Amino acid sequence: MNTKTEALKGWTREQMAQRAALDIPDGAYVNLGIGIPEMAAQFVPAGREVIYHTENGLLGMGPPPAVGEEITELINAGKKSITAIPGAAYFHHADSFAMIRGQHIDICILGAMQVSCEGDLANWSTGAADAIPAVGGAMDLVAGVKTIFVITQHTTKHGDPKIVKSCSYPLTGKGVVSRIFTNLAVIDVTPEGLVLKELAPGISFDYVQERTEAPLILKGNK
Amino acid sequence: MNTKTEALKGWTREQMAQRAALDIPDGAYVNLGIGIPEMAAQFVPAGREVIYHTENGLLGMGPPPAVGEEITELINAGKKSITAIPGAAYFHHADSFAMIRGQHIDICILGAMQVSCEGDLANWSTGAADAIPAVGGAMDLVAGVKTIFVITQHTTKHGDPKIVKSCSYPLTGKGVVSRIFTNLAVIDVTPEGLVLKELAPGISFDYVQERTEAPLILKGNK
Amino acid sequence: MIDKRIESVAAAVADIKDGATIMIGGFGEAGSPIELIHALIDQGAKNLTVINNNTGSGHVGLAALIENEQVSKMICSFPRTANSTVFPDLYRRGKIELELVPQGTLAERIRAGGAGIPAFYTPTSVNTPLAEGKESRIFGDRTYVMEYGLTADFALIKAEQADRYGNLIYNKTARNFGPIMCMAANSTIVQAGKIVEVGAIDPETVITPGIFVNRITTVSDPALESKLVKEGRSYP
Amino acid sequence: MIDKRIESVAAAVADIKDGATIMIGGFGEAGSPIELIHALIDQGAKNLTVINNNTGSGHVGLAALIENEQVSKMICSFPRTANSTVFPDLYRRGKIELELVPQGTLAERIRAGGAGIPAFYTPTSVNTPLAEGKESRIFGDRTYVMEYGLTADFALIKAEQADRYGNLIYNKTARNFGPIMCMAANSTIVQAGKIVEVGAIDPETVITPGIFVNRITTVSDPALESKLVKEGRSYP
Repeated sequence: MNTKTEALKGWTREQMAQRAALDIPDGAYVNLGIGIPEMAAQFVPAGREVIYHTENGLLGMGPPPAVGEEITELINAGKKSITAIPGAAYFHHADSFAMIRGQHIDICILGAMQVSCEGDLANWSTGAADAIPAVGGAMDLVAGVKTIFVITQHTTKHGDPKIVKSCSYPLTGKGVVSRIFTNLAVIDVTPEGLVLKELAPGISFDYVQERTEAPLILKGNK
Repeated sequence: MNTKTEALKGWTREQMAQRAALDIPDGAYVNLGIGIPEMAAQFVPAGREVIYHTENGLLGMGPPPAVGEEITELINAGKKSITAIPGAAYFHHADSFAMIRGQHIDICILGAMQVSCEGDLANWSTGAADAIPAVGGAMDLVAGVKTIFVITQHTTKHGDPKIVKSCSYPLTGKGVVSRIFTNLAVIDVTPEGLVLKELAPGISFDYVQERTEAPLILKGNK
Repeated sequence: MIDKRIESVAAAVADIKDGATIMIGGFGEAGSPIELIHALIDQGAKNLTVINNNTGSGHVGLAALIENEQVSKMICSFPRTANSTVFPDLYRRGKIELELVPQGTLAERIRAGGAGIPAFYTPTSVNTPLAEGKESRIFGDRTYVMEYGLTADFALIKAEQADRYGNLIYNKTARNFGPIMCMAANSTIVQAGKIVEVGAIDPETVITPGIFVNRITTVSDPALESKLVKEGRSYP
Repeated sequence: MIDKRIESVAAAVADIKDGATIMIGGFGEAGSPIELIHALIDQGAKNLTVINNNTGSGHVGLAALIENEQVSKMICSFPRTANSTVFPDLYRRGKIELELVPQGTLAERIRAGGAGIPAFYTPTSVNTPLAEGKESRIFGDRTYVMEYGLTADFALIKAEQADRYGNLIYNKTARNFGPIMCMAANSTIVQAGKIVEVGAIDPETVITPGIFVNRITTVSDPALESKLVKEGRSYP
């Protein structure tokens, strides 16, 4: 459909993370997925205090440690070295997922392979016959966290839409996503459909709609 | 049926507790009910190390504190002041009953209103219309602990048998009791029926049988 | 900034409405948030459903809340204890409803509620009157009953120490229902003996992570229920 | 006298039989009981069902146990990670079975197993392929799937400190599955960095009470999986 270089249009990865970070309110308990989502932590506006949860058993995850100061047994869900802030708490896996399933975490930001216009999310498996299925905590997070944000490039490497009418990949959860941050736009999933909330600089509504399988509603136009 | 003074025949309360304590093996995790059962802790033979569980959140319950050294927030399931031994652990109620329900406690010794020849236990309610029903942890204990012992006077204050063919009081659990210690005898609940294992000094088999509604099997006689 | 501190027990319970479901921590006197309960008596909310293991002692704390006719239903495992006369009197007069739940089932239902588990199966109470009317099911060679998770609008909890994030540690067997009630309530209100600086509680020893706590107020010298009962005190 | 200390990792795993179900603690490298796993490789039990969040890295620890063809089935949430090639290879060749379980469901199933809960309902995986073939049920306005408790014959766990009663504390995020696996296994075998005197661990800070632990052995300087993988090491 389109060329690979198109993915570079609009916001960069950092800018996508930064844009998403604007929507994390002061005092929120937040779980960030691997990849672009975890970059959001760096961009939370000054004056907001946010507590990060990592599902392998820590509330109060801090930034990565300085090189040489890594502690092997202090890692995040992506198995990377992290730190713990003052006021942190460690707990076991059942308690950690009680926080998730019990709707105690306010926001989770995840990556996506596909998001549907009804907020269905596919981000764990292509369903390919020879794939090794691996789900981790993704299904628990989308089933339990109060608000699910997705950060994703607007299209695949091959230019195919990732925001679709109906996911062709196996679902992670049905009707779970409330907001999508892409390199091109910020889109809300609403009962009326996908509402375009914001465009990246220099990107037009039509440009986004052409690269989106599901219809977009222009804000203020519905 | 019989007179109240008969209850004094055979073993005293202390001796009943002492006899039961003989059957607590070294290394056992034990939960003791209120009343005569809790007295068993004093009589565990020397050389055995036993860990006491109290369902309100302590493993490693020690003896009562000296007068004046009570700590208001260190109590047992009977809401009496206790101590904690070195090597004790505190935990919350759900974890405490996970120990019970998950069959981690080896022995629980309880009082009884009635025990049937099939090991049914009634010890929480007379079922009287005006009674305030109160169950506490009794049903959890009998459903979860590996071995349930009962310590009870052989008959009621009015001389009625407490070891019966079938409990007339509401059950705490069905088929849960494995051994009964009374003032008159030690009786095992077996698939064949109640087996008389031991008599209190000066008490005859016939004397016990007369005061037991269910038939007793004489050890070695079946 | 996250700061869950509230200036007084009165302010902490101010928005509890008539008809609310309230979990109250404590097993007997240990862990009973007596100042928060008394603040709730002053506040006056009625028609409450209260979840606690017991029904209080004497005429203070939970017993006083019941005596003040603010509680229409108790969910508990053991409604009578030494010095507990208030609940039995009202119950016999048909003035208060009782849902009797085995203690371990009560604890597990609260934990389930907090953990997003709507129902689970337990062997406790099978073949007893307390299993009547409940769904039962065989797994393996054993019968179990289905029990539902319990949640609440509010939890009133007593802790030993807290920080402004809401991290809590408890004192000995006063821990009892606190950690699971904090999980299961929509708004968890804590009276802590002491509020310490963030970072003062070792992350390895936090018992209730702050995410489960909404409001903290300091009660540095809490009343002892047993002492008040012994002195024949009543509240208000 | 209660003394759960065992002289060596080899002695601690000696009685694990072919066909056993084994829970192995750890999330990635953190909390992985690598010396106990290597002892199990030396011991040679086959046809094992292993429950772990992952499938190990490189050719040491859990990956080496799998590579040695001692594992016939994995129950896990995430069988592929960086440097994880052993399991994918065997799986593609049909040499090992996989039961894929969402991570939180895995944790809750283990806790349920340890807590005597045979089954529970969870919203996780509803409307996904992982709910296929599972019983579902509506509570309130939401659909849930029924999941079963998990138990095991053995658990292999890494702890920071232990005492002879089996009380444990862990190190940071190495805690992960340890406490719940200790609850759910018939025999829990622990490698502890240090065995301390009874009483040295504050009763308020014990994470796993000794009742859940059967054997403790000291491994004072455990190997680091990531270091071994980086060096290209393999076991045996």
